[in-house]
Amino acid sequence: MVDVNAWLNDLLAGNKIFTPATMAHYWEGLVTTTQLVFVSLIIGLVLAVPLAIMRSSKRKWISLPVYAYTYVFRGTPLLIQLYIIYYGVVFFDGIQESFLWPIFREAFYPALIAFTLNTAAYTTEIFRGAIKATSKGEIEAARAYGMSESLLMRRIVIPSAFRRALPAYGNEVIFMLHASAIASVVTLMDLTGAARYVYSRFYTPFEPFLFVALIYLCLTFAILFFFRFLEKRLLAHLPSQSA
Amino acid sequence: MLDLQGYGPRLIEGAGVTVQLAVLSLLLAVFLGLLTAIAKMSRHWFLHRIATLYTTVIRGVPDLVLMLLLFYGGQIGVNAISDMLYDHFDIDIYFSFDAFAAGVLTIGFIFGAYMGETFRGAFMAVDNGQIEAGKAYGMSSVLVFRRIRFPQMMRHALPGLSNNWMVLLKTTALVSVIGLTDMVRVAAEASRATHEPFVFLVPVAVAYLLIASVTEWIFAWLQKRYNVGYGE
Amino acid sequence: MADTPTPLEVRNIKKRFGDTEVLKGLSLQAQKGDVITLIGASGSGKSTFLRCMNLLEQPDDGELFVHGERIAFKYTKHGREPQDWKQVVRMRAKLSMVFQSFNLWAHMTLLENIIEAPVHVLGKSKREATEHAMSLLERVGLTHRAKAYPAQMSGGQQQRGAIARALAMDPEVMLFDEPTSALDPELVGDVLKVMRDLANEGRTMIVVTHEMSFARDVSSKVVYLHQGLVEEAGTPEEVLGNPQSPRLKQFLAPKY
Amino acid sequence: MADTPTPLEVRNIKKRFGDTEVLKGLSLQAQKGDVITLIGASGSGKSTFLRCMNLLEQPDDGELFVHGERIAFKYTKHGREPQDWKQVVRMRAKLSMVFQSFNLWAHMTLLENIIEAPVHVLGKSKREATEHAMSLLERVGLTHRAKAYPAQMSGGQQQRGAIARALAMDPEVMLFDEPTSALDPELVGDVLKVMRDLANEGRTMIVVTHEMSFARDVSSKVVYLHQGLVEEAGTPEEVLGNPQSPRLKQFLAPKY
Amino acid sequence: RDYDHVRIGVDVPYVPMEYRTPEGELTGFDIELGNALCDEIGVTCEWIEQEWDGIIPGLLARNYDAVMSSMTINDERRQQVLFSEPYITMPSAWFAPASLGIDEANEETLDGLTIGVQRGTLQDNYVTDNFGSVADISRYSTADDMVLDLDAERLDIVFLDYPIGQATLIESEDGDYTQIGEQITEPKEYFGDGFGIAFRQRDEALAERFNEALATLKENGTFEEIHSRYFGE
Ligand SMILES: Nc1ncnc2c1ncn2[C@@H]1O[C@H](COP(=O)(O)OP(=O)(O)OP(=O)(O)O)[C@@H](O)[C@H]1O
Ligand SMILES: Nc1ncnc2c1ncn2[C@@H]1O[C@H](COP(=O)(O)OP(=O)(O)OP(=O)(O)O)[C@@H](O)[C@H]1O
Ligand SMILES: [Mg+2]
Ligand SMILES: [Mg+2]
Repeated sequence: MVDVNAWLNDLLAGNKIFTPATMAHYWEGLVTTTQLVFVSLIIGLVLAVPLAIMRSSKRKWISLPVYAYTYVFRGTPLLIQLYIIYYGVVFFDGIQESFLWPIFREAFYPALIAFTLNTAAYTTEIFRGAIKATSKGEIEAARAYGMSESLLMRRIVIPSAFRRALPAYGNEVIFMLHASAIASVVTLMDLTGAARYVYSRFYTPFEPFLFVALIYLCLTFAILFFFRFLEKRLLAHLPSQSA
Repeated sequence: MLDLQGYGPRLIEGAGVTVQLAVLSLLLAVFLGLLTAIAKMSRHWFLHRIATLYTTVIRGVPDLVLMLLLFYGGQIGVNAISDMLYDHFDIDIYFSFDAFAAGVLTIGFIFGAYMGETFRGAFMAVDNGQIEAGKAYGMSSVLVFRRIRFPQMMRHALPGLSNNWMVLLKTTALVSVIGLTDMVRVAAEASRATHEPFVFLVPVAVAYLLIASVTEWIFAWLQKRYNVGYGE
Repeated sequence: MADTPTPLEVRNIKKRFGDTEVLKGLSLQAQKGDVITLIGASGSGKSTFLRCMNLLEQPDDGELFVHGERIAFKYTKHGREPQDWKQVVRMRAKLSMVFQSFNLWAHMTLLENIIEAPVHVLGKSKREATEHAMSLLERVGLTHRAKAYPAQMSGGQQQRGAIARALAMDPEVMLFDEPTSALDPELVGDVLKVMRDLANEGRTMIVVTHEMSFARDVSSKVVYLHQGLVEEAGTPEEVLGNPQSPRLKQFLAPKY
Repeated sequence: MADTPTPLEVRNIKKRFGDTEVLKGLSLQAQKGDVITLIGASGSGKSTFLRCMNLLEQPDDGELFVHGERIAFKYTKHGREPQDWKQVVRMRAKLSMVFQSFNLWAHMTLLENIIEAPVHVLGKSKREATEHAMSLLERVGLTHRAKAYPAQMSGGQQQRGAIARALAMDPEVMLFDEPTSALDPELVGDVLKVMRDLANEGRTMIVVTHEMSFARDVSSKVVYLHQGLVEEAGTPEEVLGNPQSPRLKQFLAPKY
Repeated sequence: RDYDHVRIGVDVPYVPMEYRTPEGELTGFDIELGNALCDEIGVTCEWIEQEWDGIIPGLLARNYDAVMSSMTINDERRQQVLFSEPYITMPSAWFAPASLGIDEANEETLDGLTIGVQRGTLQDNYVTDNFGSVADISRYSTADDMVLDLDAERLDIVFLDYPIGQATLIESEDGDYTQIGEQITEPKEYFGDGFGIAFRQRDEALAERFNEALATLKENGTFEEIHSRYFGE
């Protein structure tokens, strides 16, 4: 163990990105980024499915509120949303005494809420587009074979919309990974936060930012690769789509 | 109310910075995007590689990180050159990017990559039959590009263009990290000073929605124009 | 067979889209084993008439009887609507439609397409439905394509698959809307052969088609629509062999 | 007419896509006034052959003469290519093609479509081109649609517009690739009538078609392709009236 | 290189050293002293705002020619930039809500607390190295963000430049804050030699002109006058 440490110290002597201390920061950053992105994407996805169905409804009073929600969250910068949720909640009287406070106290959860609401809005619109694009003929065929509207939704519209939404959703996942970089403005030590820390401590901008840029690039490729794989499995049957 | 505890005028100034920054970056991005798309479609392997590298790297890294990297790194790079000239040749050239120009360059450079993909997709969406018809009537490839591919491409590109614009507009919120005083920065500063974030952040959010709505309307109009002749 | 109720009867169906009345009062009775072909120029209302029969389009007036059961309508602010959508769903299950553009569900294999409605609408067990489906696939010559997705099949294969899907519902009446007009000329033959087999075994069918030779050889009755009205109807010999109305004569004349 | 050069001659054209040889050596000579129809099953290579004639597809072997002028080829790492693209552009202007899917330029009105190539390729003045275009539109019966965009026209109108566009180039030879097979049956007649008129006035035409009656009535020569080779060729009476090869017999037999 | 126009980078706000009035006018101790120095040297000054995170790279990148923004002189920074003589010495101090109930900051009392510091400052380095293992450290890009989070009870205690804490916490109306323990100026490896004006390494001549001007202002009482306006006696 001592040997390894000595060897590592030797190897890393004289550079400022790869000291054991900064590596710990980068690692922490990677964990935070991954958690934040992963958890918000999953909750966002779960929220988006019913929202997209509501958004596609012909009844105005169902679709309009969802539209308002997606409009606001897609129309304003995530940074503003994050500021408002992080600093803003405190101004609800009594929040510090409520059971919610442990959630809002940590920077992680306000950030998680902002990211989740944001990605849910985008995902909702992606799904809505996919639902709208369902072939009219396929819907008619389902009706002609006696399917009720809810059965039609469950068996035909949603499954085919899901598959069609996959490429766009893959993009959204990547966007979310990138958007998560702003978490560092509310004290979260995500990957970018780690780079900013190392950089403001040693005043060397190139190395830490280049290093985390590489990590982000790797993560992006991993996501791309994963979605390629999914598409291959799930979209094999669709007529080839234009990029 | 519009006074906003004395910060009103500065917020409006900040909004002006946001809009100018966004529009100029858009122009640069469209220009770079067209170049990239053309390079990517060319048979020339070198152009193709360069363009692919550009779009892949830029789209693989968060805007914020790129901005920090390009802004600080880029300037230190430029600086090294001018220092070298000064030290060795006694040539004193003074490269000074002001923050605004740097902001436009950075955002334009980032979104050029996204635009490149949008334009490429749009070029590919042009029905091959339309191009073949051009060739079949003896048009040279330049003429085909100018008269058929480009005008038809624009129609396919507009939705993507409008999307990219929305993202770009929101990305300008990040420029405060490179020292530009856009409306988000003014709002953040004001909320720190007054300890009342809502009073400033909500109006800024509304301002973004407003800009987004107006431009969305403009894009819808453009789309209608370019859709002339395409039925619905 | 004496007292089986008429599989499908429609009386005085009217339909307008906006200002134009597309169907101006059409009636038709399909007895068990009938093969009725609807012919007519483009825009004469053939598809609309067929779609009114299983209520994919709501007729503004007229009555519908499926297997002797009368479909009840009510008037709402959106116009005339079926009183009981459950009844419509039940009745649609008895009238299987085959579309011009096949409309197989793209995200399911052919086999899944065929068992989908029997399992989820009729409530059959998956095993039973699959067995039935395989026998139908054999009939239309597609056993080897059971696991294929629609996009991987030729147009002719898709249409034969769509016919198998319709058959899987054990329908009283099969409705066909130009089942071959989206196919390459080379693929038309296979589909027509399957349809002819169905006719020969006594299926009740209503077919909108441009294939005059099919109408002549296979159908028991030909109906010529013109501007939303029946202009002539009768046996193929009468209607096609000895047309009376000048418009039908012109319609049947060679194209140039 | 004694010494006018042959408008189009191709010799021993070969073409492969990947592993499969699609054209295995085809020759054809179109004299002034010839109407040659190419028939054959789907996949026999008709379209590919036609597209090789104006080099939308590069033949791997064989020679091309347009108006007596030989097209020169060279070999590059991408395969065989025309030596001089300027020559190709010049030669294409003499061979106007009418496509199955019309391919009118969607962002231009019909009139703009027609004057586009005369103005930008042949360098005619806009006024002159417009005058000529209007006379052509009258011929195909579309004067009233000059200002319409393709998407606002029916298929038959689009195809007649496309023919006018081809005529505007004053071509030596007109190439048609299944000009009616994307049309609704009702609209086929109009287009065939225009084509028959062109044939009657002595235009040189090469037509890929499935309309046997057109081939029989209008063409001076019928060529039956099978798997990339000419299986039979001759006058319509010889080829269609008295087919020799069993495959052609089968091809001409009714579909079911 | 000779300057007749000097651009100075500054991170705003950092009350009372540099901040804006609501009307947008830039003021503060650094600003007034800087302007006086420029007058003395006979150059025009331009203030350029820059967030703390990028303030040294901005200098190196020539976005401005000097930094006068409450920057403590220490060895890490000396490797990157050239400092003037220190113009003021500023101790650091711990501040916390009175309710926190500790009267000294050490490893035991800080155990499990959340400490706020400004990212990349000497306070950050000090806290990270000494208490990083027992306490949570939240890093902010400005001091005022910290105050917001103290108000919000997200932070238990902050470690700041002493006058900043005085101005923004002790003298503010909205909370009941106290200073914890003494002002801290040792060890020197963290707390350095006071605030200095930073220049690019090669601009020795410019630094020298500022040093001379500073000496003059100290002699003629101008420095004293500005100092007392912001810090009393
Ligand atoms: N949903 C609709 N809204 C408005 N008009 C319609 C609609 N559906 C059909 N029509 C009109 O009704 C008329 C009859 O259409 P229909 O599709 O029934 O004709 P068709 O005989 O099937 O023609 P085709 O042979 O071209 O399929 C046409 O004029 C058509 O334009
Ligand atoms: N670009 C291509 N790449 C690969 N194969 C091709 C290509 N174009 C045509 N083919 C193949 O070449 C063969 C001949 O095609 P072609 O389109 O010439 O036939 P065709 O006689 O025109 O048929 P159809 O009547 O269906 O139009 C077919 O097997 C086709 O799959
Ligand atoms: Mg129809
Ligand atoms: Mg073909």
